[in-house]
Amino acid sequence: MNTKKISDGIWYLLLAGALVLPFIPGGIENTFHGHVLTMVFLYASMAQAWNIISGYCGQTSFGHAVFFGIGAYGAAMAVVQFNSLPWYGAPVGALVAALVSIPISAPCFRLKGHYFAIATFAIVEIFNRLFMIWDWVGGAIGLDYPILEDGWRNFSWSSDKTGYYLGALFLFALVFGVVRWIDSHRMGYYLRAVREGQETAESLGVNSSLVKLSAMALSAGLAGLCGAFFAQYNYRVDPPMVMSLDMSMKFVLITILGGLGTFWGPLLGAAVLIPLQEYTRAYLAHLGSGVDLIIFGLIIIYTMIRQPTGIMGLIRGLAPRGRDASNDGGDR
Amino acid sequence: MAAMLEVKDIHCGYDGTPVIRGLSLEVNRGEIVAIIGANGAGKSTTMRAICGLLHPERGQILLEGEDISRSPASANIRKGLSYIPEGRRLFPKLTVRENLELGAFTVVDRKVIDERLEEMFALFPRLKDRSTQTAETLSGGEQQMCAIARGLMSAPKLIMLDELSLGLMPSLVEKVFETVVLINRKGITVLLVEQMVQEALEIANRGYVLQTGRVVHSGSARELLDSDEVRKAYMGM
Amino acid sequence: MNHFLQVLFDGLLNGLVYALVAAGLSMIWGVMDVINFAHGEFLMVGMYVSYWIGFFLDVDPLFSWIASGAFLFIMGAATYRLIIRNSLGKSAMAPLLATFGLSMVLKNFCMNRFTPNFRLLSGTVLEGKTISVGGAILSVPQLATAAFALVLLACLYWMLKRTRLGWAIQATAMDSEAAELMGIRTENIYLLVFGIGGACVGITGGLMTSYLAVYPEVGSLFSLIAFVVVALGGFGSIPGALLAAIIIGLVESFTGFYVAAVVKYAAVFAVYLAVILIRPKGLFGW
Amino acid sequence: MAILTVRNLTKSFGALVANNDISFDVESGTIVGLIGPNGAGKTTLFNCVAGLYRPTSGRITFEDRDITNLPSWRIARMGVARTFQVVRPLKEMTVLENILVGAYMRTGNPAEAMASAKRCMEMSSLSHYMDRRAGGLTIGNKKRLEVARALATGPKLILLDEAAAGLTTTETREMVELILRMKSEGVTILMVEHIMEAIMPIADKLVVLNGGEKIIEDVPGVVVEDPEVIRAYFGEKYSRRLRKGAKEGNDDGRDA
Amino acid sequence: VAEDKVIKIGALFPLTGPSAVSGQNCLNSVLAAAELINGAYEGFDVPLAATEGLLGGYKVEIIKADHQGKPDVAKSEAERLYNQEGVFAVIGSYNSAATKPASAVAERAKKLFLCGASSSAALTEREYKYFFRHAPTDAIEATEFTDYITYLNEKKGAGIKTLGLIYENTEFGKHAADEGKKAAAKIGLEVVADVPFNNGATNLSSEVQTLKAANPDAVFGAALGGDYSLWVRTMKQVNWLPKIAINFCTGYQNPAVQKELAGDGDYFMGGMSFSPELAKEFMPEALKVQEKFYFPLANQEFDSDSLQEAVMLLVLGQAIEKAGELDTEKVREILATETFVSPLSLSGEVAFEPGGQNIKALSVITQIKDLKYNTIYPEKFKNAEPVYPMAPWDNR
Ligand SMILES: Nc1ncnc2c1ncn2[C@@H]1O[C@H](COP(=O)(O)OP(=O)(O)OP(=O)(O)O)[C@@H](O)[C@H]1O
Ligand SMILES: Nc1ncnc2c1ncn2[C@@H]1O[C@H](COP(=O)(O)OP(=O)(O)OP(=O)(O)O)[C@@H](O)[C@H]1O
Ligand SMILES: [Mg+2]
Ligand SMILES: [Mg+2]
Repeated sequence: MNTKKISDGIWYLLLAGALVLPFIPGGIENTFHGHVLTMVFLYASMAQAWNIISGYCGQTSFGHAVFFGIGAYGAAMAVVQFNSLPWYGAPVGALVAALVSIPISAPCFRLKGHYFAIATFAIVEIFNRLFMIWDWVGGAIGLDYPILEDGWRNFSWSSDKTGYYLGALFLFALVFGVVRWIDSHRMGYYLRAVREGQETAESLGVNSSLVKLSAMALSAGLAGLCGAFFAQYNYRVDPPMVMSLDMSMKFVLITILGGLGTFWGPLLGAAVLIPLQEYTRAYLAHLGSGVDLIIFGLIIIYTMIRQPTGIMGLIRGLAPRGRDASNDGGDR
Repeated sequence: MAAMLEVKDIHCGYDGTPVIRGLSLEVNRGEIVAIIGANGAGKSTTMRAICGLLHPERGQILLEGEDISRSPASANIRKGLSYIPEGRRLFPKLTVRENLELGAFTVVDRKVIDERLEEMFALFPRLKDRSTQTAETLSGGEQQMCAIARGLMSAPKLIMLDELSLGLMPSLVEKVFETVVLINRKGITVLLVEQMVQEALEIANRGYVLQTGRVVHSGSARELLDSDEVRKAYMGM
Repeated sequence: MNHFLQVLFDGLLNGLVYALVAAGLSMIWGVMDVINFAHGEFLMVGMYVSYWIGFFLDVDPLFSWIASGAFLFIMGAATYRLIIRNSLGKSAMAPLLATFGLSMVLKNFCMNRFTPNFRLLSGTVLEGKTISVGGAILSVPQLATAAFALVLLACLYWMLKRTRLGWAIQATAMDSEAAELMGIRTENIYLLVFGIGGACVGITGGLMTSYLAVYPEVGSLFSLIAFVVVALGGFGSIPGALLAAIIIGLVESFTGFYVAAVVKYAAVFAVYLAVILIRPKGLFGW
Repeated sequence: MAILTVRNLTKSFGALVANNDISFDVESGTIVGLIGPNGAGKTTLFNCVAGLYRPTSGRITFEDRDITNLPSWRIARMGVARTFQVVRPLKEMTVLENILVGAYMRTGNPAEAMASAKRCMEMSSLSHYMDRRAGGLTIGNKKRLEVARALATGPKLILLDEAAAGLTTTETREMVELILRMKSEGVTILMVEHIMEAIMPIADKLVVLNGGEKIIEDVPGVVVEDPEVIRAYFGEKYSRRLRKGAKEGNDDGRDA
Repeated sequence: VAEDKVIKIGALFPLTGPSAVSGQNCLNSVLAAAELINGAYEGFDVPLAATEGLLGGYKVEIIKADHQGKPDVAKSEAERLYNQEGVFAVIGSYNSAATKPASAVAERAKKLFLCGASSSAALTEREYKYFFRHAPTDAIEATEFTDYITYLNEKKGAGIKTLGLIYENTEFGKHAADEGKKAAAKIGLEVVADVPFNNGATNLSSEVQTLKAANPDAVFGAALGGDYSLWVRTMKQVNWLPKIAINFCTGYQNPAVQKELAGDGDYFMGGMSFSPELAKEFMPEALKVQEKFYFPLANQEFDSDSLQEAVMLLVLGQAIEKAGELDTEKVREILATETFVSPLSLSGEVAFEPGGQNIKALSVITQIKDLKYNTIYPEKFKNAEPVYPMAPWDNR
C-alpha cells in the first residue's frame, strides 16, 4: 500500500521537474534532447490512450494508427486546406476519430484473440490505401504545411521547442489524468473485468459491449489528439507517416515494454524506447545501414523473453518481496 | 521388496513461491494410497511433480528404482504412469471416442486399442452413448468419466487420480470408488488425492495427510480414520 | 472475353502461391496459437538462400528449394527453441512481439549484409516460359509454384489427419499439458511444428526466386496477406487456408483489373473483414 | 410469493434436449436446492435463468417481470447473481478487486463500493487474501470468491452452482454457514449441489432433474425417500447412509 | 588537427527502408565529392579538386543521417543536424516526401538545404529562399518526354496517339504521373490507361493486364527497382509491349536492376542526366571522379540521382569559396544569384531561379540496349538511333 504511494510520489516529483525544465536555460530550447523529451511525452500519451482499450480492457488493437491518422488529418486539413487554425482541426479530428472507431470496432469486438488483432491490421491497411487515393486529403502526395508564424495561435514554432514541449506535456497530463480517473472509478474495474472474463463480468451486471465501445471511443479520440500534435510537429501528413502498421506497432511496443494495463507503463515504455530509438538512429547509423534497427529488434526480443510484463513488471518483481516481508511481520 | 514409487524429500513451487517443502512418500506395488489434505496443501502439486509436469527443485522421485524427477511427463507416461489431472483436461474439440483413443497414444496396435475401448465402454456405458459428442459439450460428470477412462486407456502400472469425485453425483461417486477398487484388483497400483476423506480412506490401504507442503500424518487407512486429529480437521467431526 | 480468363488464371495462380506462404503460418498459429510475425522475413530468407545458391553454385530454384526448405526448417526450429519457448505463456502478446523483434533483426541484417538491392536470378530453367490456355497466358514458374503448393498442402493435410504425428499435433494444439499426459512429447511437437512451418515458407521462397526479385523488404506484403489468409480460413485449417488464399487471389486480380489496381489490396482486406464478421472464426474455424 | 418462476422451459442443443419443459417456483426468502444426476441439465437451467443461454422455449420471470431473453448483465442488474460451476476468477485482479467489480453494480461511488466489498469479503472469510492475485488462489478460496463476488452485487436471488464441490468437509460447513447467513439477510438462494451434507440440512425445497426433466419437487425429507430419485441419483448405499442421517458416527459402511 | 578547421555538412538520406538502395548511393556520392574537395588532386578539371579543403584549408566533414524514408524522421533528423551537430547545410533527402518537411525546417531556421535528386515540382514552387535543387523536375522531364513523342511523330511518322501511365502510388509516382498527364494534354496525347499501383508489389498482373487491354501506343512508367523489374517481366509474360515506354528515373536508371533483367529490359527508355555513355562524350570529368572517388566507396557506377547529390556539394563548396566565409546569408545570396561551373552536370553549369530550381537542369532520353544507355534525344546529345517501336518479346 505504502510503497505504491511512495512510488507515485516519485513520479509526480519527476513530472514537476519536467514542468520547470523549459524555464531553465538549455532545458528545452532548440536542443535534440528537447525533441526527444517532447517525443517521449507525445508517445507516452499515445501509448496511454491505446492502453485504455488494449491494456485495461484487453482488446489488443493494432488499428490505432487509423485514429491517430484521422486526428493528424484533422489538424492538417484545417491548416492546409481551410487556412484555419489547428485549434479547430484537432478537436474535430479527435471527435471524428472517436466516432469512426465505433462502427469499426463494434463488429470487431465479436472476434477473439488473434482474430481481433488481424482484423485491426486489415483496417489499418484499408484506411491507408483509401487515404492514399483520396485526393481531397492530399492522396499519396500528402498535406504540407505552409510556413506559418511562430506561436501558440498556429501551434507552430521553428527555432524553439518549448511550445511543443509544453503542448506535449499538456497532452500527457490530459491523457494520464483521464486514465487515472478511470483507473480509480467504476469504469476502470469494469474495463479490467471485461478483460479477465467477459461472461463473468456480465454476470456481475457489466454491460460489456457498452464498456468496450466507450473505452474504444475514448481511446480513439485521445489517440486522435496525439495525431493532431504529430501533424503540427512535423509540418506534414501523409498516409504512410500516420496510418501505417509501423505507427500502430509503436503504440503496442511502447505500452508492452513499459507494462501493459498499468498506469505508469506507457510513460516508462516511452521514456526507454523513444530515446533509444532516437539516439541509436542518430549515433549508431554510421555502423552501417540498419544496425540501429537490429539492436532495437534484439532489445524487443530480449524484453519479451526475459520480462514480458514490461518494466513495470520488473519494478513490481522487486517490490512485493519487501511487502511480503512486512506482511509476515504484521501477522505475528 | 522395493517400493514402486518413492518420493524423497522433494521441494517445488511456482515462480519461486515454494509449495512443497520436503515431502516424502512411497507407494508399494498393488496398493491404494490416498493423499488427503486441506485446499492448497499441495496435493495436486505433488501429483504434478511425480508425473513430471513440474520438476522438483530438490529431492528425488524414483519409479521402480529409476530416477524420474527430471524426465518430462511424456516419458513417464511411457514408463507406465498415468495421471488424471484435476479439472479433467479433456481435448474439448475431439469426440469422446477420439479422446479415449488418444489416451492410448503410446499403444501402436490397433486391436489392443479397440479392446480397451470396449472395456471402457463397459465400465461407463454412458460414454458409449456420448461417444460421438465432442468433449466440451459433456456435462461435468460425463467429462469426469471420460477423463478416467482416458487415463486407463494406456493400461498403466500406477495410476494417479486427482479429486475424482469432484462434481459427481452421489451414486456416481460410489461407482467411481468401486471402479478404483476394481482397477486395483486388476493389479494396477493407485495413488489418489481426495477431498472425500471418508470415502477415500475406506478403500485405501494407506494414507498420507498433507499440510502446507509437508506430510504431517501417515499410516494405514484405519489408523488415519480413527485418528481424532484427522477426523476433526478433515471430516468435520 | 479472354481478359476474363486471364484475370481468372492470374487470380488462381496467385492464390495458390498465397496458400503455400500461409500454410506454415497456419500450422504454427493453429498448434501453438502464436502468430509468427517474422513469417514474411522467413520467406525473404528462403528467397535469399535460394538466390545465393543459384548465384554462386548455379543451382536452379527448381532444385534449390530443397536447401531453402531445410535451412528454414532449422531456422524455424531454432526460433522456437530460442525465442518462442521462452516467451510462451508469459503474456498473450509476448510471442507475437518477440517475433516482431525478430523480423526487424532479420530484415535489417539482410539489409546490412546483402545491401537493399533487388536481386533477380536470370537464366533459370523456367524463366520466361509461358503456356497459353484458351487465349490466356500462364507463366510456367508461377504454374510450377502453384502445382507445388497443391502437392505440399495435400501432404500437410494428410500428415495432420491421417498419421499418428498429426494426431499428436492436434492434441498438442488443444491442450499441451493433457497431450503430455497422453505420452506425447509436446516439446518435440512444438519444435517440429515450427520447423515445418519454416520449411513450408522456405520452400515457397525458394521456388519464388525463379520469378520474383529478392530484397530485404520483399516479405512484408506477403506476410500481411498470409495473416489474412490464415484468419480468413480459420487457423490451423489447411483446406481453410487453401480456400481463403484462392478467394484472396481472385479478389485481388478481379478488383485489380475490373475496378482499379490501386484498390486491390484495400478490396482484399475489406473482403476479409466482411467474411470474418459473419464467421468470426474464419471459413473453416471452429 | 414466488420471486422466480420458471414455466415450461426447454433448452436444446441441436438434437440434445438439455432441459425439457421444466416449471417450478422459487419462493422469496427460501433456499431451493436443484439436484440431479450429472448431465441432468442443472447448469444449463442456471445459464438460461442468468441469461447466458437463450431458452428454446418457455418463460422465466423474476419478481413478475419477464427476463426470458434479457442479456445477462441486465438480469444481474435486476438482482439475480450467479456463481459458475467451473470457477471463473478475474485472474489478474486481486481478490478485493474481484469483489469490487460486483460492488460497483449498485454504486458508482468508490468509497461506498469499497465498504460493501469489504463487508462481503469478511462474510466469506477472504479478508486474509485481500491483495492476492485471484488466479493463484486454491480451488476452495476461488469458490468462496465466486460467492463473495456475487454477494457484492447486492442480489435478491443468488444462483450457486456447486459452491461446495472440492471443499473439505470442514470447509463445506463454513460454506453452509455462509449460505445461511445470506438467507438470514433476506437473499433467496437457488443452489445446485452434489454434496448432500451441504444441501439437505438447509434446503427448504428440492427440485430434482433427470435427463432434462423435472421428476419431483418437494421438501428434502420426501425427496430422500423417493424411489425414482434413489435409483437415478443417490444410489442404494448412499441413500441408506443419508437416511440414517449424520447424527451417528457412521463407521459401519467400512469394508475393503 | 585544429577542430575549428572543419565545415560540417549534413547528408540526410534514406539509408534504410524501401528506398535505401538509392539513399546509400546518394550518400556515397556526397562522400566522394567531399573527398575530392578535401584533398588536393591533380588532373581533374573540377572546381575545388586541386585545392585542399575550402577557405584555405577547412575540411568538409559529412555528418550522415538516416531518415528511413519517413518524413517525420527526416524532419527531426534535419533539426538534429542543424541544431545539435551544427552543420552549415544539409544535402538530401532523395524522397520528395522527406525533403519537404526537412527543408521546411531549414527554411524556418534560415539555414541552407541543398537537394540533388528529389524531383517533385512542388518543392521549388514553395518560394523558399534557402532551398536549392539540382535535378530537373518531373514537369521538365515530362515535357521532354512529350517533346520526344512529338519529334517521333513528326520526324518519323510514328503515329503515337495514346498514352498509358503506370506508376507507384506514392508521392513520387503520383507527382510524376500528374506531370505526365499535364504534358500529354498539351500535345493532344490521349490518356487511355492510368494505372497507379501499391509500391513494393509482389504481383503486377492486373496492372499489366489493364495496360494491355487499353493497348496504348506509349507508356510512361514510374517505379522503383523491384517493382520495375516485376513490371518488365510481367509484360514479357503476357507478351505485350507498347510502341515506346519511357520511365521517370529510379528503376530504369539502376544498372544493377538492368543487369538482372538480362536483356528483358532492352529497348525501354527513360529520362536521365547521367549515363556512362553520355558521360564519355559530354562529361568526361564525371567518369574520372567516378573512377577515383565513387567506385571505391560504392563499388558501382554513378547513376543520375546519386551524381546530382555530389554536384550539389561541389556547388555549395564553390559558393562558400566565393563568399570567403561561412556566412549562411552570404552563401545563400551567391547561390541564388550566380552561375556555377559544373563539369559533373550535363549542362556544364548550374544556376538557380527564385524558389531554388536549377534553371540549367537538363536531362536526356536514353534507350537501353545490352546494358548500355544510349542517348537518343535531344539531337544535341544523341549517340544512337532509337529502336522504334520496341522489339517484340518473341523477336529478341
Ligand atoms: N499454476 C500455479 N501458479 C501459482 N501458484 C499455484 C499454481 N497452482 C497451484 N498454486 C498454489 O500452490 C498451492 C498448492 O496448490 P495445489 O493445487 O497443489 O493444492 P491442492 O492441495 O491440490 O488443493 P485443492 O484441494 O484446492 O486442489 C496453492 O497455494 C496454490 O495457490
Ligand atoms: N453448449 C452445449 N452444447 C451441446 N450440449 C451441451 C452444451 N451444454 C451442455 N450440454 C449437454 O447438456 C446436458 C446437460 O448439461 P449440464 O451441464 O446442464 O448438466 P449438469 O446437470 O449441470 O451436470 P453436472 O452435475 O455434471 O454439472 C449434458 O448432456 C451436456 O452434454
Ligand atoms: Mg488439487
Ligand atoms: Mg453442472
